[in-house]
Amino acid sequence: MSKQMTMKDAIARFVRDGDLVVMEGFTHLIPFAAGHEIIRQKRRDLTLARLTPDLIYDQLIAAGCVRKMIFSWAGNPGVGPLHAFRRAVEQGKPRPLEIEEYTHFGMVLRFMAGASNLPFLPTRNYPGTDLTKVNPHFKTIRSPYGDEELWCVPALHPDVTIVHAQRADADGNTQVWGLYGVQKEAAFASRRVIVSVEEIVDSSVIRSDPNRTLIPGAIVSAVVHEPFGAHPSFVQGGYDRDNDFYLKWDAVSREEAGFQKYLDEWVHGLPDRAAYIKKMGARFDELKADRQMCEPVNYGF
Amino acid sequence: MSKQMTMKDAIARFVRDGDLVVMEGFTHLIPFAAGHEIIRQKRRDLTLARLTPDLIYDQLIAAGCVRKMIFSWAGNPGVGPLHAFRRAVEQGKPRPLEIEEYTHFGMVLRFMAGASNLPFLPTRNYPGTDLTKVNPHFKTIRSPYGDEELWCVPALHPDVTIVHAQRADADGNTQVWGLYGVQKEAAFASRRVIVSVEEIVDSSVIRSDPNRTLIPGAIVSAVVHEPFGAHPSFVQGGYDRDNDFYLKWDAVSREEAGFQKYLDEWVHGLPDRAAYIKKMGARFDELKADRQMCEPVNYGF
Amino acid sequence: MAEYTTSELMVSRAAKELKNGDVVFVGIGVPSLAVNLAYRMHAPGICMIYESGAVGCVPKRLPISIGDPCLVTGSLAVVPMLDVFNLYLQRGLIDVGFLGGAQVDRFGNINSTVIGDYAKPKVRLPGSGGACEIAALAKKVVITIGNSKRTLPERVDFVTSPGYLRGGRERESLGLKGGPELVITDMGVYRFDPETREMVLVSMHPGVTVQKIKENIGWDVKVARELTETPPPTPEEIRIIRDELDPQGIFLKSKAG
Amino acid sequence: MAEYTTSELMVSRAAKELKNGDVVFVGIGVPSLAVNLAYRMHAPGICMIYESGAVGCVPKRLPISIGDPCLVTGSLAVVPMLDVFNLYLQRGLIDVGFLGGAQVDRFGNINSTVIGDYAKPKVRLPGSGGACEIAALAKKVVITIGNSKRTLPERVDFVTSPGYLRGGRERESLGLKGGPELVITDMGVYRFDPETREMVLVSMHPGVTVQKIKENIGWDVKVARELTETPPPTPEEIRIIRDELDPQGIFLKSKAG
Repeated sequence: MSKQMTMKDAIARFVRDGDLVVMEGFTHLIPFAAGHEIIRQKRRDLTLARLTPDLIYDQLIAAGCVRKMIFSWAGNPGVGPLHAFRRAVEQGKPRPLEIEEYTHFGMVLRFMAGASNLPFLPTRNYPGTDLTKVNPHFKTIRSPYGDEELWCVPALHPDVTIVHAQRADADGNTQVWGLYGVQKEAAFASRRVIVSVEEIVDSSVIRSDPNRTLIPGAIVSAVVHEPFGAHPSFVQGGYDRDNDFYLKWDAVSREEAGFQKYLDEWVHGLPDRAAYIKKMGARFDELKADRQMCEPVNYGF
Repeated sequence: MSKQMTMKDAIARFVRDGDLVVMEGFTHLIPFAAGHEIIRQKRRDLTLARLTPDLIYDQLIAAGCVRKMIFSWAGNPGVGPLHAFRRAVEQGKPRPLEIEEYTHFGMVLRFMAGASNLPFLPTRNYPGTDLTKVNPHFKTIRSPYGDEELWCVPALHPDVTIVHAQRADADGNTQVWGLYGVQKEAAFASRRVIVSVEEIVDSSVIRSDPNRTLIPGAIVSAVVHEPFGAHPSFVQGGYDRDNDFYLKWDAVSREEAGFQKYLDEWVHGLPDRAAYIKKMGARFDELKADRQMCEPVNYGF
Repeated sequence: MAEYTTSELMVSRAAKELKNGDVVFVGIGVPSLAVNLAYRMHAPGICMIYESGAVGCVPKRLPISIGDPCLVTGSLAVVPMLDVFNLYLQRGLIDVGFLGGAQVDRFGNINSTVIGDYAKPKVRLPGSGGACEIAALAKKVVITIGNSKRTLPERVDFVTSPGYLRGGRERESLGLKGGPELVITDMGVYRFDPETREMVLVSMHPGVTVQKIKENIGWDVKVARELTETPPPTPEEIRIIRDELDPQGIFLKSKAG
Repeated sequence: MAEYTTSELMVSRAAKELKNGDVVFVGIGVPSLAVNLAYRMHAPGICMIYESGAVGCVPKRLPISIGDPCLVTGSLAVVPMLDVFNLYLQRGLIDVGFLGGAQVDRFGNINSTVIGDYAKPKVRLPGSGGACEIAALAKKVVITIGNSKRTLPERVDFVTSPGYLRGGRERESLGLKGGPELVITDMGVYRFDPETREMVLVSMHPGVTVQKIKENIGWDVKVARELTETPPPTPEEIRIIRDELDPQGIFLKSKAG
């Protein structure tokens, strides 16, 4: 049955104060529309997990939604630091931020362990790094084959995972192409899953190419039709990454006041993504992707 | 650079007596042409690993190529037993066959552990089964988080893995759609990889849909252009599974003599797959797949 | 009332175990027919998963193997087997798994590995395939098997797929959830006692007697206080099975009448 | 001889470390420029992998993030990050990994986590990202960093990515292979002593003196017996860098002359 609803309803129903929330998408398909709605609905005491907090989590920190962050790389890619994150960690402003730090590999394994209902997964990574000294969640085990010692990371079980994708049907069968990141693992690890998409399609479109389905409807709680829902991140085949936005963000967010001004104007000041698109105006035409279609394949027998 | 060569050359160069050989493909894309060439080149003392030995390994056993088999389900799907396998295990005819037995999940994890260069992988499977009593390679480990006990299987590292696919470029960048089985994990776990394909395509075709690439050229030793190389198995979008062949195989292979007669006529009696196709004649027209193309997607930005 | 075969009755009974929306791990033969019957009758929202990696299948013909191309064409998703076992089965997404075997014992343990000694087998069977993990990790398991002293011994020669092991709390004590819920044979239907975890006869197919059951099972089987008769397949069910699901009678060879 | 910037020299020098056919884990900035320069000069068979999952990339523009869409379009493969780390990096497929950081010490350990105490940082840096696993699991690592007492201290404040730790055999004793091979700064090039695993100055850029190096490094650095001058970029290399790789000068802002 259809799980389609508005972003407002999806966040209201499935994201709660104090939740462990994951909004994934590695550079690609970052669910900014969902993040803004969480800010508008004033969720509090969230623990956020993500490989790269990126601007989306920096905005949630500045908006006062976040108690703790679990991450592996906290920067503005190719540009500089995340200023709200640094203010919170270095000066405890506006409030202290608890952090739990891994590496990309470690975060991916935490999601995969959670998705597989395993307590942990092992890796050959981590000998010699100081990370294992400051994060007690890293533990070692001895292999029962030979006796090598391996480092382990524990499973991560989000209360809710939110991902953005190119298309899904109303039941939540979701297809992605381009960078996969860890969306699949994060979704399967999670108790609830919200998917926002550029396009809601008939199931026949999904069924025409079943190998492209990344997340099955069976684990999806809500499907939201949210065009341009990833901006300033990008959607392969949809719109380009807004690199100017990321470059200019450094100045916008450097001072607490400027950061709040942005949130007032672009988040609190707008009712939803539709209004955001309207306000962005012609910018989205410039970002629109060129056409470079793949060779179709035959699924017949 | 191009790695394209004939099946004869690929087997001669990369499959050696005593090797641990994997020919994967779960029902789909079973590399029968490669199996027949290994029989023709009279490889001996092979250890064969595969989830479902299927007819391909039963033929290698009857041909005297095999010393040991590592597997999880040894039958003719939907039809009955593998007769050469049963003769070897029950009566030691033509020679005894050493076996090492897992379950599908266990075999998949063995390949994934090998592909990930880990000594083992854990699972919640196996409490209570007698398999762990007859196979000493199953070992337990205590989770460093809480203290649940989990069963583990050891990494599998084939000397050579052989897979069949729809298409690859001459460098070995290989694309598959339809059932994936464990080809990717088996290939990455292996020291050498032979890929046979229905079609050699220009790299531009591969590059038009990079998410479809299952095996990268970086790990491929040889690429063989082998149309109908999977028959009597099937190729999604190419040709149907030859279910009649599988049904009739039961009678063909029930007696040692009949089995040898088949090998003489269809393997030893033929120089290569081209001759096999010629001999099959009109049958391949009947098996040819209908056209059911997927919706193409846009990779532009 | 329409004539029907015992197999058709078993298919019809197994189909009744499936609820709309269930995620079902499907095997070949009776399980496949039962799931497809439920899909056409009362459970259009059922999600069929095959261990080959096909999810949400809508097979246009009866698959004779669990990896048939007809399971892929038009399916909702095709995933690597690593995902089938890690992300679907071990993750706990599978509501119902169907299993068969050469032997099922008093506590629902299944043998599909060997008859006789493992090292010197009388009969070497195919082995587990995905059966062991389905028995261990699915939320509930439905078993179909013939009813005879050979197929239903007190103790299986080899535990390929764990049921309740030696009964009582042993399965739970090893950290396993779920377990077999129902055994459907060609003579009757069995459930498991919530305390002893022993198979209990709960219904008999039309024309079968308790005596006949007792003569065809390897231990002194307990009989439920309210023993019912297994409802026969409806004419509509028979029509779907014969005309739509198995028109060539590949799995249900002996037609009635 | 053509004018060039120090950054252009670093890019040119780093490119020379890449052989045709190498599988290279690429980062943003100098590494990305170096790999793309090698690809256009002497290593057309190079395979670029980005931790975002793009393999065999042919970027039509300079990516400003490691997840830029131009890395996907026309690439040979796009894979889940789980595969990038398990099947490519941990599996041992990566020949060369490029790393930078805020600090690199005497034994090639890299800090990109914090300046000062971890619990009360003076400066909080982005953290490891994929750097720790690249340093631990790639066959060889090439480091680029500025040459100053601040960036090259005797001991990093925090070991984000392991080099040779405290030198000698410590890295091997922990089961790690590979390790840093080369450090390229804005003043010179360093290698690691095979015994002590300590950074040794092996070449200086044109115009740089040993004294200047010693004034801009956090310990009494050893100098190789045959100290050479770093070869400057050729006019062709400079042309490619300026006209093809970074036309807007995003990473190499200060043009020479």
